[in-house]
Amino acid sequence: MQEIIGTSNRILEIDLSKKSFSEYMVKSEELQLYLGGKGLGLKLLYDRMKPGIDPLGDQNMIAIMTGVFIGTGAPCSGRFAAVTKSPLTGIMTSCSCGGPFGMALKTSGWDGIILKGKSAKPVYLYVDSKGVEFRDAKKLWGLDTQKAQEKISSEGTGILAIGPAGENLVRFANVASGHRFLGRAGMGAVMGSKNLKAVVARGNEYKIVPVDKKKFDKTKAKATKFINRNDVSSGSYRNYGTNANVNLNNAGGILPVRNFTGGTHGDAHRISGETMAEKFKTTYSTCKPCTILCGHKGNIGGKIRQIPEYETIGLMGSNLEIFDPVKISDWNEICSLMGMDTITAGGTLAWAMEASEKGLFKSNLRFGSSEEVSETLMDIACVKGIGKDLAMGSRFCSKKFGGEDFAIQVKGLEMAAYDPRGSFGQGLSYAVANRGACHLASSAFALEVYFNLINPYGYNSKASLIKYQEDIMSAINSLQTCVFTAFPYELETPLMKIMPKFVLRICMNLMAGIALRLVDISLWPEFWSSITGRKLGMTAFLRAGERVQVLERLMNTREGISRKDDTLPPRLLTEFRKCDDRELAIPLETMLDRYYFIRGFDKNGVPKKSILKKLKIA
Amino acid sequence: MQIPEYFEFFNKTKLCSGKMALENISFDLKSMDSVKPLVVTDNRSVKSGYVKILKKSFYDSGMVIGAIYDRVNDYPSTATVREIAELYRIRGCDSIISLGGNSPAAVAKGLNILVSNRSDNLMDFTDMSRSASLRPFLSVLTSAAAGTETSSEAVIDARSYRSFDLMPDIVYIDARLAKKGNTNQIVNAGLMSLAQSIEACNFKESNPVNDSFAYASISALYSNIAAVVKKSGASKDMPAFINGLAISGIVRSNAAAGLAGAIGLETEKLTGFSAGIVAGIVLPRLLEYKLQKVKTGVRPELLLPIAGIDTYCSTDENRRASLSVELIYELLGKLKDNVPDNIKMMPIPEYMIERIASGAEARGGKNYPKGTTLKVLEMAYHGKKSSEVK
Amino acid sequence: MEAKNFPEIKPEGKMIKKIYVTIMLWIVGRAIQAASRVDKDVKKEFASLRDDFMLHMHVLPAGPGMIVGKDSAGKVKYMGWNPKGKKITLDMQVKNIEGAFLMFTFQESTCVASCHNRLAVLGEVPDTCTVVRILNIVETYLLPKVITSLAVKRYPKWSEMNPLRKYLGRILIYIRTFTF
Amino acid sequence: MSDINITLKLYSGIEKELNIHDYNPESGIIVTIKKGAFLRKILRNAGFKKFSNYVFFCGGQHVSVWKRFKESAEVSCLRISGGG
Repeated sequence: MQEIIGTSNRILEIDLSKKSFSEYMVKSEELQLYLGGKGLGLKLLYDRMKPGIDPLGDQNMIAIMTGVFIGTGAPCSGRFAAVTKSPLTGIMTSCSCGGPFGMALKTSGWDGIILKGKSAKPVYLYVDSKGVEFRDAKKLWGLDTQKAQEKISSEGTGILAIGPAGENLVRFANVASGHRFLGRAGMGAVMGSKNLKAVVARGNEYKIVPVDKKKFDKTKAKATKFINRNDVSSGSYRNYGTNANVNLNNAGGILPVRNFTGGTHGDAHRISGETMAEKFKTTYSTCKPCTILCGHKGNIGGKIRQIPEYETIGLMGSNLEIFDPVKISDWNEICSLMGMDTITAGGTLAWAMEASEKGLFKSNLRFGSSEEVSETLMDIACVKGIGKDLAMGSRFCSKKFGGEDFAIQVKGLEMAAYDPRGSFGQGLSYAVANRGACHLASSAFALEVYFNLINPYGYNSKASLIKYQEDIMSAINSLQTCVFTAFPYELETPLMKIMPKFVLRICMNLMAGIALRLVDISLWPEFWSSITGRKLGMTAFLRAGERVQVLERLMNTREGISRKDDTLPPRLLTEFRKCDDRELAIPLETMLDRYYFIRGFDKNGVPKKSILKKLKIA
Repeated sequence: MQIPEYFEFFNKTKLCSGKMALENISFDLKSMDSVKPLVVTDNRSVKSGYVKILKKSFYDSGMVIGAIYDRVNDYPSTATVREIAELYRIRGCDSIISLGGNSPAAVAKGLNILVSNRSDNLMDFTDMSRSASLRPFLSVLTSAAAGTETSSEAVIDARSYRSFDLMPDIVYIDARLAKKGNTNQIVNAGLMSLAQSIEACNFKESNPVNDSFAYASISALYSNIAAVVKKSGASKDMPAFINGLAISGIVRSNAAAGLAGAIGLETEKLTGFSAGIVAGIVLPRLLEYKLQKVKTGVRPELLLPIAGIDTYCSTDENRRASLSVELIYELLGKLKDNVPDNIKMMPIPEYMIERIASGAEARGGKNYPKGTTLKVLEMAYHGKKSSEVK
Repeated sequence: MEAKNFPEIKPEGKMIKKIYVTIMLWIVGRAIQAASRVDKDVKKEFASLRDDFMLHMHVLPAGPGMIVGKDSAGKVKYMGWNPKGKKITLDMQVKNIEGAFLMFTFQESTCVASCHNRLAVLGEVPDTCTVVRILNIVETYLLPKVITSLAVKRYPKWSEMNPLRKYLGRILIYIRTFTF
Repeated sequence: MSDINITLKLYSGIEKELNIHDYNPESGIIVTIKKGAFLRKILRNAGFKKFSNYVFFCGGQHVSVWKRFKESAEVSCLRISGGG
């Protein structure tokens, strides 16, 4: 088997209209500046796409990038990224997925694919080291994600497929690879609009070997040690998956209940990871390769299924006041078969329920009742009945039927399952996150509520915290490894180990900007440089993350995003929950001003010339 | 002066504007046999101290304010209305005062419907003919006014409730409540109302009374908006400006929906950019386009409120209409810090234009030939004048 | 929503203004009575009024007030503040204490006040005009020219030609006003 | 000298570590202790050996082991997790 030393740097540009493809060699400085993965994908689209195009038109493109880590056997490196313009939000979206497709694409000798144009009739692509074959997808069209994958599983080792939802242009349709998904903001709808049902990659043609093997092995050993030592990664995640958060959020008062009108619920433990682990006898079912092992599957109602992730539980469980794990996993199954994002689906359902209770929207959906939920989900996937409207997401619905005050979305993307009224930093994070109310842009709640390193109800040093986290998350997504590695890689470093907690707390509350710079994040850059053979320091690594973040913001501002969009739903800003005894309102404006300032944006939230120059963007 | 063979004009709103205007509230309430008002307002008015001033004006009036509900947020929703209705009943109030901009006024109107009909479901009254006669409703305008307060329409949760009964009985405009406001908001409100008024007096079915109201509001808005924005609300110009807004509200409830306004509202709905600014950009192009199509598309009298009597008289009969259009362009030039030259600069993605056009056509395009909306919108999008594109 | 978050607002007093207006009204009342004895114009004006004339000038809703009227003998008298049991023929109401304060601190003259719609009158308009005229004369007597010129529409001619009458009258009126 | 009842809710398998077999997540375990006791004392009574790997919440707020309890309350004890 041939070897690829480091990265192949070959990007496959596929034009579906002309049924042709070409090869693009990534320039070395592009790789150096944008690291690969999400960052490189954004850069490539930034060069190719002009602003103001229709997300579902043929001018929109999808970039699927494998990144540097995958295939080398680095811990938790089985992930790849995809970037496109979202039909749900009308701005850029970037997703990360742990399915087998990434590995297959990488080992077919490609670092990424860019999909352009629009096929006349349904097709699916076969990718190998030589290039692409356009195959007729008549036999696949209409099949759900899993069946479609089974049908063509013999043709390659990694598959990317959309379900009926994607074909019907449901605005929050997602793309499946194995049982993992390119989740949010309608990647699947874009593929569907291109009449592209699936992409198969042959894989197993190349072997990826790092440039500096010795250094790589050293780093890998260290990383593995950290991961196995850390409470978060080797404790809760490994035993209970991400659902371990249910109890934690319930105790901390940031669990969404009844469309974000409550922060805690007595029955929450019934849908928690612990309960499920006991009830369903869970075993691992994760991305490959993975060291953390947060994904689980279990025996639910006699069938072996994926255990729903926390966001699914939060949005389709407690947020709809439903505390039956079996029901939730049924809906999770429907969503994953039809190919829909569970977070947006849950948020939209919650809106529909409240709107129906208030009489704004005609349906039989009610909080706490599981009737018609499955049917509604199917309607959404098939875009019929009330599904016609709900398939457009809660922003569209609230504009059409009223009830914008309880449509819990930012920039059109429904909010993840952490209530910012218990964690103000998360409020800022949601408001400024590039793709909408997203919890993966920066997770302030972890430091505020779980680790209690920053006062959740203050606004001191929140802006710098969010900036740092956004930068590092973008950087990690550009290396393409798992964001959960952040906990072990940062918290298990000697400095953090020996530092007493109260000292950390004081530092974080008073001067987070400086304190965070002292955190040792050398593992990621070391991996990257050992694989590619280029130099990369911690500062350069963070700077790269910032570059990606600002580039995405720049692309969004070209679509009309500005301060007016960096806000939170009225409910979160004006209403209080029973558990907020102090009735503090989120000081969003204050934090925004500060954030824009340290980001180098102007008052209106648009990146200044100076910062673009400094970061070598355009 | 043209008079259509049939027309109606209705206005029940009394304007009470000037020094110590607020002090009259208690007297007027008494004369309407009401003793316990409920004040509906938002957080902004509390912050800028308007609520305190209103409270002071009730001192020594022997009148108890039932409650001051100050949690109305920028989006008027049925839930809020229902909540206030409950409060209203608990306190046994018998009249409503709205203090602030569009949102409190809309909520107050909704509240008025609910409490007057002893109902709990606002949806039943989308057809207002079912509603019983309403309670006294006073509206106090501040620098956050949008001009919709005096109109006969209330938009709550994306539903529009339309009836002349919804117009406030009395509107108070007090210099003390006309402090420095949010500039963008002022520009937005000003341009929107200006567009509404100008279009209102350019329709065939427009009637002389409404015209005279429209002229009043146009002159008040046109002559003051620039100054108000520059000084962002010096106490001299602001009351006049707010008067202009208030009158335009009355005008728009007596006229058909204008196209520029409709385009603005549709844009706001689809993209979230403020309606007024878009309407402002569209307005002159629309008028110019009308002029090109029909010589009498824009009436020459329009120049009178805009430019004043001297210019009006010294201008040739045939140039008056076109001059007034130029003057509107000029105004936009004056406001260029807040109003971009074209819609593209805002920026709004190009693929939205057609959606906006189709939406706006349905809203307020019935007075125009088909396709006008799209043409005008494209001009506005690329910032071209109608005279440039042939 | 808890109702307790939105408390009722009970009206509070504006004591100082009230007291000030009360005093002014008392003085004016007494002064009218005095002037009606001293000044011939005022005499004439009152003569033109009906016999049971009774003026009640007060601030709404429950503010201070004064009553001036003709008694059975046709003499003009200041009759305190309480309208109880008196037959009011002319009821001049100032809509609110603020308005009254403006008037009696001479920031607004009577005419301006009435055009700003601060006064409501129950009774005959001619009487009201008479009363306003009387008030003007009285103010001319009571106050130095500087202030009076603010308070009245146009400063009476006769005071220039005949200072003797003015100053004599002023002294007499002051004496009569503040002695019982 | 009055006693108060602190309800301890144990999650993420802590009950197994304390080998409480018939643990009921609805009710939790109740520790009766005298007024003004530190959380660490309460936990020691409940059988905790060390506290460093756990987080404790009371009324939606993070509480340290040095918090004094004046009246009856409910404390949730969890292992830390990262988010999803």
